[in-house]
Order: sequence, then structure tokens, then C-alpha cells
Amino acid sequence: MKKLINNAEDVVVEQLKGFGAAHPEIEVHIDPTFVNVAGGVKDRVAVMSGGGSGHEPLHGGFVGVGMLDAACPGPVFTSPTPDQMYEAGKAISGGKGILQIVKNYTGDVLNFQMAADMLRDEGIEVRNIIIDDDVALKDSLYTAGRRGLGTTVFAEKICGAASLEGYDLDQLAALCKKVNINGKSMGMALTPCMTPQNGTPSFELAEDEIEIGIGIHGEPGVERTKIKTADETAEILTRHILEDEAYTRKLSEWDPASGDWVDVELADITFAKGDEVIALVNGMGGTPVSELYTIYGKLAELTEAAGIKIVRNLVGNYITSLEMAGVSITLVKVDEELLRLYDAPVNTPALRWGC
Amino acid sequence: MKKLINNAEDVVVEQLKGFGAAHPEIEVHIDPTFVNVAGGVKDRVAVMSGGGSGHEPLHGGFVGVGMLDAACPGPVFTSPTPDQMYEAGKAISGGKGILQIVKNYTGDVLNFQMAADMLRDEGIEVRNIIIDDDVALKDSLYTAGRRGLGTTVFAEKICGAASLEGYDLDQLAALCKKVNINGKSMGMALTPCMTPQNGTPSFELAEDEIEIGIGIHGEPGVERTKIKTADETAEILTRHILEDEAYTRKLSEWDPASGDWVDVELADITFAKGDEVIALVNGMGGTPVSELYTIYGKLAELTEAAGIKIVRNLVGNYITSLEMAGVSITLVKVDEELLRLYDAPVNTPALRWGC
Amino acid sequence: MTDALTCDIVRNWICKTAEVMAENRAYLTELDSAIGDADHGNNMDRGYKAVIEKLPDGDDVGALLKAVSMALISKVGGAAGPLYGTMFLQASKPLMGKSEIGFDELAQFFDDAVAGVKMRGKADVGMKTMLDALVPAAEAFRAAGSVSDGLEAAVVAAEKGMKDTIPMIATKGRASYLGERSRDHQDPGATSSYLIIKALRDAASEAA
Amino acid sequence: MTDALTCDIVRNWICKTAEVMAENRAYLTELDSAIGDADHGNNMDRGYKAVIEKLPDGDDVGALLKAVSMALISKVGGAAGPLYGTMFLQASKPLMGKSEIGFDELAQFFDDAVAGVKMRGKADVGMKTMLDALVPAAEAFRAAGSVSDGLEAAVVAAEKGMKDTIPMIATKGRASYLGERSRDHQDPGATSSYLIIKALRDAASEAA
Ligand SMILES: Nc1ncnc2c1ncn2[C@@H]1O[C@H](COP(=O)(O)OP(=O)(O)O)[C@@H](O)[C@H]1O
Ligand SMILES: Nc1ncnc2c1ncn2[C@@H]1O[C@H](COP(=O)(O)OP(=O)(O)O)[C@@H](O)[C@H]1O
Ligand SMILES: [Mg+2]
Ligand SMILES: [Mg+2]
Ligand SMILES: [Mg+2]
Ligand SMILES: [Mg+2]
Repeated sequence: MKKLINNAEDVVVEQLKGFGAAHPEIEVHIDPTFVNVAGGVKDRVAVMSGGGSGHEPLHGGFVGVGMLDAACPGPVFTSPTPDQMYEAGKAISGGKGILQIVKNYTGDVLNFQMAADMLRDEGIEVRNIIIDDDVALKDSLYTAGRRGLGTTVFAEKICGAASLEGYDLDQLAALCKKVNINGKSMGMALTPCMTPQNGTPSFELAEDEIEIGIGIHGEPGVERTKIKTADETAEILTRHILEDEAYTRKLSEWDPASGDWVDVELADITFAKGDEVIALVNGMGGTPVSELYTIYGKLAELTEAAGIKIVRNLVGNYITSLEMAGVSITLVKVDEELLRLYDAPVNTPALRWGC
Repeated sequence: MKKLINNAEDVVVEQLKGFGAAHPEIEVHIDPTFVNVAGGVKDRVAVMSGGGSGHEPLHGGFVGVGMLDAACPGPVFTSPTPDQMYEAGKAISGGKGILQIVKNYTGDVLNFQMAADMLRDEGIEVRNIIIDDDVALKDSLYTAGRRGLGTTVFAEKICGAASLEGYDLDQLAALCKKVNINGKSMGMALTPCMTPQNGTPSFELAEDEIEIGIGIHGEPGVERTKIKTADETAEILTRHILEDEAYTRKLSEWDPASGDWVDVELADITFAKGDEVIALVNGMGGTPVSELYTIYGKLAELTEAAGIKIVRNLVGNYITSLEMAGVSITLVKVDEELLRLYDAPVNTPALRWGC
Repeated sequence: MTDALTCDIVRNWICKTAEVMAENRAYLTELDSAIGDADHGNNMDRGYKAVIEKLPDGDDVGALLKAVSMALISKVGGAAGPLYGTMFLQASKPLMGKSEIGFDELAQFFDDAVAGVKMRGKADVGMKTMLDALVPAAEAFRAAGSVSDGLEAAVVAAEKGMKDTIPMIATKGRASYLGERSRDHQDPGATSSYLIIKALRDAASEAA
Repeated sequence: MTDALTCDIVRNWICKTAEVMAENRAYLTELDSAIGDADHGNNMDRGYKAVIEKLPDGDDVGALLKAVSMALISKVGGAAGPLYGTMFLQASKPLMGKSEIGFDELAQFFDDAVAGVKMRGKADVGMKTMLDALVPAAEAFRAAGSVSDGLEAAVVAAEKGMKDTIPMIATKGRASYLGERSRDHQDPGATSSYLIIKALRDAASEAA
């Protein structure tokens, strides 16, 4: 296994120590493991997220002014545990409550829910909003539901900006849900990846095979096909996203009124002529950014043909799977509110503008 | 060969078209091939660079406000040709002359020199400054000299800022040389890479071998060893940089007085206790940013032990070799002038702050 | 085999389980790589190592099992952490302060364990999860009428339930993303549940 | 073999070279991958394809060779582009307006070609570059005294010079980065130079 690591068992810790050294404005805690903006949050809602490691820069790279106040990294590809989120929440809580942004994987959801309960016992108000934007998965009745992909990056950016603007916890929870139902993603892989602990590929792919609808944890995708050109690949992902039908599902949410977790029904938007969107062409970690631009070129062509206007774009590695080669596309439909909050200044290790 | 491409022969063109679609503020020209800030340059020195493709984001990703005014991408790993630099120069020239920043590879140097002569014939003043910062190569008498690595990124950032500050061509040429003699780099590879044209690895590395002192064109390095830990790897690169002895060589430079190319002797600095540096931990393309942070952690430890202060840092993919897995380290000694110019606002696809 | 579980037996069960998870780390991870994300063995091994470190002294079975729950919750991660954590948390409650547990309490223990997992994961049998091993085991135990017979029956039922997951199409957890392609693979969580129950039987029979 | 090169022969030489570069594209690139960056064959093939497209009509040998130079400069890239470009540029100058060239002019052509490459690349024989094929070829041609004998001698000398690069340690160009490790590999540029000279001989002998 060829990796720049010291100790496979301890890889997240050694990486976080380097991360802390490079970014003194971010506090790194090892046991339990979490990172947060130094000084915590004053007088506004704190925004936090977390998940398995191996998706860098997500989430730690998005901790900073105008985005996340804290992130909890789990072991590679394994969701973090409630004690991490509990300590992170206590460290950043600014008296106005905490918004947890959670990618929809059973482990992440269950651990964040337990942490929310623990924080609530401490008198801290917590909302827990799930991101499930992976259109590769068609139904929620016979699966754990759509996974959280690139829309997570936009939820973190937009909710971070909104917290600075003074949104309260209810408004922020509603805003986060709004981003989620307006965002759709799909990914593919040219190669598998290898976790340091295992040292073997997460799955096997022949020299002429690719995996469509891949997740970000090295889990296989929904379809395996022969390798395709960049344009064909971009077209498959883009069409799935643009032609995705109305998706309705129940997501578990904390209900302050009843003081319990309730299943709330949510319906995604479907893209239509005239929509304005933010586009993300995301590398899985091992694909050169130059190749991502070819994908973007085709995406731009297809959205234009569909009468959809890309008003902002990101091309690069934002939510990865270690060294996996591949790409995912995310489109988020935006209105004046979402675009204003997206354009607001942000200063994090992996996303910066306006300051 | 698993790549997100359409046509191996045409890969740079398809990538540039996507690049142009993603960044409307940058003009993309296909024949001859170059990219430039839309509108060109008014009343200040224009700063341009270029080189073989496959090192993205270098150089095109650094075109924008406060950095490069134009970049000329050659075919993958092959330096661009004089007609590209000639047309790019004419497109951006703002009447105050052009600074060419050239990585020290025979092909790049010869092509940029021919272009400089062509532009001069058009009455445009041109200076051509070579970056040769790769400490893996010890001597210049029996080699083509040290290669241009990460210091190039800082030369482009700092000279771009200086042009906005109003430095004239002589001052800018002197500044670029100052960055070069204050910067040292060294890289290593865990895996080779594959150009689209060839579709075979640029060299062979066993499962347990790494290549130290690698170049960025898939050319083998200066030493092949057994795979090492991240800390051992970081230590090898850092020691070579910190302990590099005074390096003196002759570099070809245009001499306005004599109106000819002359060999000018240049001596690099050597690092010493008390120095302030900017550090770059650069991924070769296929290495996850998380692993780069482990390298940074060790680098920070070693520089601190040496009494050298890292005052700014960059950790990520800035000058790559396609999907090669590996890392390079660059340290640039800075004074008030270099740091001020480094901190100045920049807005390019790959480097942005302050605006 | 004894017909009541002393605190020492329970402690021994926990230690045996830790050993079993270490031995089967690669095996469970391999099962998870086929239909999941290749970490279940790593997660369970990491979790039970923490359990051993944090195990309290004394002869309070409930306290012992609560400590197991807390350690698993804070160290396993993934889906299995909260699920096994909640399982032990629920099941430990009625046993607080008890230094020995007989058939009725153990039958209740099994039922509470199942209830805890169902509550946390909103799943049920037939969805290709740990419940396919836990539920039949709980039923078999109660039906047997004695601790010794019950544990033997539970192991047999858990093993069968584990094997029964092979032809199933997963509808919960990560494996569900694969739909049809999740068929013909044994569920890692059902496998770790079987191992946990088997370790209990072994601890009890040794005590005889 | 003819003892003067008509413009048609020169044109035929250029076309033959283009064919040879296409045939040897993979071979030259493979040589370059051993001690360089694996593109020399791609560069030369791309360059000579452009040469063919841009070849002017008429019977001016100098104009023909200048066109070759311009096409190579703008399409080969790398080190070889400026080097071969300058080589043809220098060598074409004395031949402007000439529709046929004899021994003296061809000897001068060889010398100017060498001078152009030396001037641009600041290199000389023994540094494991194209000059190790070009220099001996130029000397052998002049020594032979006639075009036909000269070209035969030049091909032999170029081939020997090419092979002589194998044991050399490169001190110029990309291969020099390898130091000792550049030994035991044939220089790609010396190889393409040999191919160019051989194509000239073949074009000339066909004309006989
Ligand atoms: N909703 C659920 N209810 C019960 N068990 C579940 C549920 N989701 C997953 N599991 C169990 O968890 C196991 C996977 O555990 P693990 O691999 O540690 O977590 P993750 O899937 O997050 O990586 C599955 O094999 C399955 O038995
Ligand atoms: N300074 C020089 N003088 C003469 N020939 C050179 C010089 N540097 C390199 N060469 C020749 O150029 C060849 C490499 O050409 P090519 O691979 O096309 O360019 P690059 O090295 O830029 O990729 C070498 O094999 C060598 O023969
Ligand atoms: Mg997991
Ligand atoms: Mg080259
Ligand atoms: Mg798993
Ligand atoms: Mg080459």
C-alpha cells in the first residue's frame, strides 16, 4: 500500500496534527476528536458537521469564518461517535443553539442523533438536518435512502453565511432543508480506493470498467459498465441529475414541539428550463483537475441546452474518497437568498473568497 | 488507460474549453494555444508564464487579478512553442513590457527565448527570468541545471502583485530573480503517471519503491529507495532543502544594454536560523490532501527545530504531474517586500484571497 | 452448564467477545467490503478493545453491561456503534444492581436487546441486518425454558439467521445501496451478532 | 545516386522524413521514456505532420527548408523544436533562391545545421545529444568529396554517433538529471537526427 502515512491505525490523528499546525486559527482536539474555530461562537447559531475521514477537504477543510464552526472526523470511512459531537457542540455553542448538518448514511445519522440527545440534556438546543442528494439511488422505501454527496458542501457554505447574518435556529434548519431539496448529485469512479487500515482496494474494477453511482466510502456504485469518454461520462451523470423525477421521502427530524424525533416528509425539486444553479464538478481525489474541466465543459453544454443557467461553479476536489479516480457532479438550484448567502465572504482552508 | 478524456491527441484543447466555460473572466485561445485575463493589461508590466500541460493548476489556474496575465500551455509534458508566447504577449502587452517566468527545462527555456526575440522584433520589451529551485540536482556544470518546481508558484504570485503595485520591467525582473534565489524545492513520487498520448506509465516503480528527487514531467528522480513513512519522507525532503549548500550557476538572461542574451551568475541563499519562510507542501496530483497534512506536520516540526519560522503556508495540489502520487516541498525565504506582495489580494481559479 | 449467570460469567463473556472480534476482524471487514464499506471488523475490534479498558470492577451485571454500551457507543462508530450501544443500554437497565441473572432475566435481556436495536435502527427481520440473527436467537432462548438449553438454542438460531441473510436483498444500511447486488453475501452485522451470542454460550458452559 | 539535389529530391526527403517519424513515433518516445519524459516521438511526428501541411510549392530549396524550420519551431515544442527549427533555419539561409544544390552547398548545409544546433543549445559532442549524430555526419560528408559518397558516409557516421551515445552520461537536456543513470540508453534526439539523415540519403538514391 503506497501512502504518505506513518501509522495506519492512527492516520487521522497524525493528519489532524499537521492540519492544526498549518491552520492556527483552527483548534484541533484529539480525544475526543474534533476541530473548531478558535474561540468558539458568540451570540449566534453554531453550525457543525462531521463524518468519516477520507473525504478531505470535507469537513475539516470547511471550518472557518462563514462556514462550519466545528467538524467531527471519524476514522477513515467510519462515522464519528456521539461523544465527539457532544464535546464539539459544548466547545462551540454560543447560546443560540446548534445546527448539525448530517450526510445521510445510517451510521452518521444514528451517531449525530444520539449526540443531539446528549447535548439537549445539557440544555443546548440542537437541530439535525440530513443531506440526501445522491440521485443514483432511486427509492427510499427499499434502501437506507439517498446518500449525502456534494450538496453537503453548499449546505455548509450557505448555512455558515446565514448564521453570520443572524438567522435563528429554526430559520437555519429550514434553510438547510431548502438547500437539500434543491440539490442533486451523482458520482462515478474509474478506480477504487484503499483505506489505510485495510490496505486492499475497497472493490475490484477491471482495466476497462467504471462504476457509476458510486458512494464516497469505497462502497460499490449502482451500475458497472465499460469505460466511457469524458463526454459520455458527463452526460450520464448530468442526465440523471436533470431528469431525476420528484423524489419524496421521510427524514427523521427533531420536533421541538413534541420534544421527540419525528419523520418529516420532504419532496425534492425537479430541474426546469429557466432555473439558475450552482454547479460543482468534484474530483474523487485521484483525478487531475485538468480532466474535471473536460467534464465541466460538457456539463455546461448540456445545462445550456436544457435552458438551465449555471450562475456559479466550483471545479476541484471538495468531497473525495481518498485517492479514488473519478468525478461527481452536483447542481443546486438557487434563488436570490441562496445565491446571496453563497456569495458571502468565506475563509476556510479549502474554500475562500470575499476576504 | 483510465482517464476522463475524449481524445488523447486533443486533450489539452478539450480541457481548455471547459476551463474557459468555468472561468468567463479568462479568454481561451486555441490556435495558437494560450489563455489570458480578458481585456489584457493597461499601463503596467504584463506577467506571463507557460510550460507543458499536466501540471494543473499551474499555469492557467494562476491567471487572474494579481497573478499571471497570460499562460501558454504546451502539449502534456511538452513545452509550448514560440508562436504561442508571441501571440499571448501581443494580446496582453500593456506598453510597459512583458516579464516571462520560465521553469528551467531546456525546452521551456529555448522556446521562451525564441518568443522573446520575436516579441522584441515587434518593439515589445521582454525579460525572461528562469526559475531553477530543485535542490535534488546538485550541480549545473554536468546537468541542464536545477529544474523549476514550486518556487514558480510564488514567483508568479509575487510578480503579479508587484506589477499591480507599479513595479517597472527592470524592477520586476530583479524581483523575480530574488524570489528564485530565495526558493528551494524537492519532490518525491510514490507512483509514476501516464500521459494520455502514451497510455503507459512514464517509468516503473515496484510496489515497495519510491522515487526521490522526482521531476514534474514523469522523468525519473535522482534516487530510488524502499518506501518510507510520511515522517521519513518529509525529513528527507526537508533536510535536502535546509542543508542545501550555496548554489551558484550561470543563467541566460536578456541584457538590454548589449542587446543580447548573456549568462549571468546567480547564487542561491542558504537557509539559516531566524529566517522567515513561506512553505508549500504540494501534492503531485494523486495524493489525498489529508496525507499532505502529515507531511506538513513533520515539516513544521523540523523547521521549528532549525529556528526557521513558517509565516505562511500552502498545502494542496499546485504544481502537479497528472495523477502521480507524491509530494514536493518548497520553502521560500521572505522579507517584508516578498511577504507584502505575497499577502496582496489575488483572484485566480486556483489561488484566491483578499478579494 | 450453569443455570444462572454470575457477574464473573458475564465479565468472561465480554472478554471472550473481545477476543472473538479481534480474531474475526479481517473476516468481518471482508464481509463488509462485499456489500458495505469494509470497516465492520475494524469497528467492532476497536470498540471491544475499548470495552475491555473501561470495564468496571464489582459484581453489578447491569453496571457491567451499561459500561459495555457506553464504550461501544463512543468507539465503534458507523451504524453498528449506536445499534450495539443502544442494544446493551436497553438490555442493561432491568439488570442494574443484580449480581446474578436467571432464565427470566436473560430472556428479558434478549427481548430488550432486540427492542433496542429495532428502536434505534427502525429495521426488522428480513432486511439483511443484525436483527436477522438477534430476533431468532431471542425467540429460541425464551422457547427453550432454561439458560443452558436456551443458550444452545440461541446459538443455533443465530447461526441459522446469519446464514439466512445470504440470499436476502438488503433494504437497510449501506448494503441496501446495492439492491439486487447485495444478494448472495452474508451480512457482517448479523455475523458479529452471532459471534456475540456464541461467546455468551461459551462463557456459560465453561462455568459449568 | 545523383550528385546534385534538385528541389524535388529535397521535397521528397522532407516527405520521407515525415513518414519515418510517424513510423518511429513509438520507438523514439520509448527511448525518451528511459532517460527523458517520453514525448520525443510524439513531438517529432506532430512537427513533421505540420511540415507536410505547410510545405510551399515552387523550386526554391532555401524557401522549402525555411518552411520546414518554421513548422518545426511552431509545432514540435520541447527542446527538439527550437533545436531542429534553428538547425534548418541556419542551414536554409545560404540556399535561398537555389533550385539545386551540389556538394559544396550540401557540405555547407551540414556545417550550418551543426552550428545552428550548437548555438541554440549551447552543447557539443559527447554530451549525449543530437549533436553526437549530427557532428560526425557533417564531417564524414565533407570528407567524402561527393554527394553520393558523402551521404552514404554521413548515414554510417550518424548511425555510429547515435550508437555511441549509449555508454555516455548525459550532461545536457533532460537526461542529464539522471546522471549515472542516463548511461546504457540511446539518446532519442541522436536517433531522430540519424533518421533525418538516412531519409536524405534514401531520397537522393531513389532519384538516381
Ligand atoms: N437500520 C439498521 N438496523 C439494524 N442493523 C443495521 C441497520 N443498518 C445497518 N445495520 C447493521 O450494521 C452493519 C454494518 O455495520 P458497520 O459496517 O460497522 O457500519 P457502517 O455500515 O456505517 O460502516 C450491517 O451489516 C447491518 O447488520
Ligand atoms: N542543449 C541541447 N543541445 C542539443 N540537443 C539537445 C539539448 N538538450 C536536449 N537535446 C536533445 O533533445 C532531445 C529531447 O528532445 P525532446 O524529448 O523532444 O524534448 P524534451 O526533452 O523537452 O522533452 C534529447 O534526446 C537530446 O538529443
Ligand atoms: Mg463505515
Ligand atoms: Mg518534453
Ligand atoms: Mg461498514
Ligand atoms: Mg522529451
